[in-house]
Amino acid sequence: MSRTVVAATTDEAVSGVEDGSTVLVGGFGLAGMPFDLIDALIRQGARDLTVVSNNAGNGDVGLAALLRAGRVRKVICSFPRQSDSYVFDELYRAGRVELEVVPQGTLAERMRAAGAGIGGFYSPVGVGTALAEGKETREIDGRTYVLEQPIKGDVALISAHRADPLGNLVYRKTARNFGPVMATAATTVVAQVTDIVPVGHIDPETVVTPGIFVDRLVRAEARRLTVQGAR
Amino acid sequence: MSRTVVAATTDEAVSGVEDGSTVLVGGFGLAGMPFDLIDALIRQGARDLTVVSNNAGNGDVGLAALLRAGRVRKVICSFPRQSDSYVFDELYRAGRVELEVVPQGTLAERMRAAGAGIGGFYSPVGVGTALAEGKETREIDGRTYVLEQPIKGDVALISAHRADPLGNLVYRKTARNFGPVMATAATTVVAQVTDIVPVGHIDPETVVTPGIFVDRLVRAEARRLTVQGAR
Amino acid sequence: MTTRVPERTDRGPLTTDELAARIARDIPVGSYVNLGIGQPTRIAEHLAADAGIVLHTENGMLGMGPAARGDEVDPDLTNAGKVPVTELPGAAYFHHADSFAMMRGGHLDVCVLGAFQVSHHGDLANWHTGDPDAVPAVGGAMDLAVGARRVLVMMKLFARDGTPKLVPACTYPLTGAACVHLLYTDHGVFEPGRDGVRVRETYGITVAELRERLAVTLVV
Amino acid sequence: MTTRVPERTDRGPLTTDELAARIARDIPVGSYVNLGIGQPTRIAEHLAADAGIVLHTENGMLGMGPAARGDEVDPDLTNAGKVPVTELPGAAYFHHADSFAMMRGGHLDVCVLGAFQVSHHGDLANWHTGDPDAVPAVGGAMDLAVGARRVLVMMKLFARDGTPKLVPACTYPLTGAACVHLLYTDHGVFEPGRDGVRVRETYGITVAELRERLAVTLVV
Repeated sequence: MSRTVVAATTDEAVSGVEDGSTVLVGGFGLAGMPFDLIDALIRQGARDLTVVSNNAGNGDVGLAALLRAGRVRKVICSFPRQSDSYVFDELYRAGRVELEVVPQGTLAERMRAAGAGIGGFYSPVGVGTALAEGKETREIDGRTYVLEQPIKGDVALISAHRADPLGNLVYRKTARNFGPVMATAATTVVAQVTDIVPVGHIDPETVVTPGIFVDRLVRAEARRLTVQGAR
Repeated sequence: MSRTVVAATTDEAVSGVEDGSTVLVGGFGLAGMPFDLIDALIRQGARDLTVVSNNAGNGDVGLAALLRAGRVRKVICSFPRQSDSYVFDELYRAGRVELEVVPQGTLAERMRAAGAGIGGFYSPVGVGTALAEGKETREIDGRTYVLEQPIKGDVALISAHRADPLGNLVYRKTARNFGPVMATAATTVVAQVTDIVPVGHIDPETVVTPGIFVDRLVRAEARRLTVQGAR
Repeated sequence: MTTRVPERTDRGPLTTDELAARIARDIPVGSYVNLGIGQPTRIAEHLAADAGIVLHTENGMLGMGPAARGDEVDPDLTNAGKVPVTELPGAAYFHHADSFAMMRGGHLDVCVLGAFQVSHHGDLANWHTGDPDAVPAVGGAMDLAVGARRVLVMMKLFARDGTPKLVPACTYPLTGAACVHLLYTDHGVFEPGRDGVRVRETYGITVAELRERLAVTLVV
Repeated sequence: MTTRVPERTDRGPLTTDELAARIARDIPVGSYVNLGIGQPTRIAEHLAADAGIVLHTENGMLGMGPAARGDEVDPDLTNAGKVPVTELPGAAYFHHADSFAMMRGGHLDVCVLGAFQVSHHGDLANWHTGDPDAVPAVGGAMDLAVGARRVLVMMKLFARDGTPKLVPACTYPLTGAACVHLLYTDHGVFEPGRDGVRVRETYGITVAELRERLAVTLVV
């Protein structure tokens, strides 16, 4: 998409998100979670959101804070239940949020399909389980596959390590997780990064997300949260 | 797959290729072409091969030499015709080699599907053209897609820039092209590299092909061929 | 019937360079663009340096620079036509599956392709003459025709023997159906559509003359 | 009927650590391995340093090292259980689509998963108790169950209330059908199959006693 905009504030970076949007939220637990963009989204006020993310919030921060603020109608994720997912658990048990559980790799691949112009794909994962119920199956070379559909976002909120002003991104260790996939799969992609370096300062061989995928970029201090406990 | 073997010679690296194998050959024109592995494959002697590659050989080297040696029964590629594809052109016009033309991105995606355990996928590319004839089509959200099948290799021959002994690979510029995809899509993956550095000398953030995909590794001097002419 | 289509009859048809410059003018600032092999490559020379236009080459690169000269030539760095090129600051490399996912997924703003024929509905034929003796070769043409958000075609309006290349229906095998948004030719700029071909402007020829020479319905 | 199954009745059932060590012994040199969250994680402590076994974590890494301690803790580097870990020389990072392509595509040699139940055909149930009040959560379990070339299960043979977890048919929702190659438990090692469950070895219990306590056909 056209030129990446470097936003001055996180509020500017998330402006215009509409009620009812599908929002892809990066991160695996706390690693790679775009905390500042989520906080800005809470201030921005969009409601009735469908959130696609691996988890459904940890503790009181990030996605959990968005859930607590009552902005989320539905969560599509692979692993909502965690030792510290009490905000989601309470809303879910009270029937105040819908849940679609998707196998983790299928979640990633469905977003990749959206970003890659693939209309659907046959996956062997989940065949014969409750998560394939109602889905079309097909025998290919003696193996059974289930037809999976793309998941496309209106907005993606991701966190990366470093960017240049063209929107080229590099990540750090396992915080890379869903960021590169989500960056391909949403109409508007917003990335928070700890550092914006001049054009030419990122080795072209090491770019993970090329700037073509990134619409808005904003600098935000890294939060050094300690991650503990089982997923 | 299990541990990567560092072969002493290119002959050792390509040993055991059976007649009738499907061989994925990296490279786009000359960039990323595994010249030394192909030369070794010619010496090794396997016949009746199906070769999957973007092109069908340039000049008299690499894939063109394999074709001239009469070892190839069928070529699956996107762009056989080039200013210097005379070896293939002659064989094709004489009816001595079969050709399956596949759109370039479909070729890459079909190999990715094989490597990613996807049984098939719906692509919008080629719909309504001769290259989709005989293929199943499907309407998804008002758009027509064609069902594409994975392409799996028995062997992949690729060229990379640098490796460590675990088989982690990095590439150089546009010579990266098909290497990373083919490395995921064959039973036995053989990589020639200009340099093998000690474990720990490749930054884990920059690895393009992780060692899990590479079965055999061999060092070969870079050939500085000058590329000229239209594709 | 009066027409407000600009008819530049004070001059001849556009030269290839003029046509390349004409197309360059229509590419929005900040676009991500793929220029097909052959003539469209020359559009790059006419893009303003400060327009922030980023060139994609389907063999795995964004931020492609001009053709390499002398010592710059590196066999590991070529464009889709396999011509050695250079790298601009802010470039990125990626593999073929990622490159074509980018194309198929609608992330490129514009591609410009050459053509054998374009139909008045915007069908494109540019990969195969249909000659049974020819070696068919498609490359990335079908991926671009389907994937780019705007597909522009750059071609001469008439073949050397004078037959039109803008036709009611392609006689050559198709690359993509109804995929061409705008057709730029030496004799004029055309917009294919369901109700006929809208003429945007002409060079060295009038709309009336075009109506005589083309077998398609022209809308003004 | 005589049996040549090793019956270790001179000792009690295996402790969790002994079980982890037992599984570690069966993992071939040079394997690429994913150890599921929970008990399977402990197998890592029993892998020989010179065995060249490379650990995969599905959140995007090969070459995972032991748990991080003190200053080593980095919130950007965790395992699939979100516990901070370390990086070994020769590691590689990749994104989620690539990580699960690797799993689904059959590139991992071995995965070891925990389980609620395993059926005698090798069906696996480890993601959901079926309790309508429970929040369902699957993570990467289904991907691993289908994708790894060998799926090993590590679990206690009996639940706390004494009911067997090796069953004729899973009563909990399935993770994968006929996907378990070998089942390692505190009381023995079992190989599920079409004709029944082959007993490989027992600990603190005889095959005869197992036949009394389990409702599956045991083959020796």
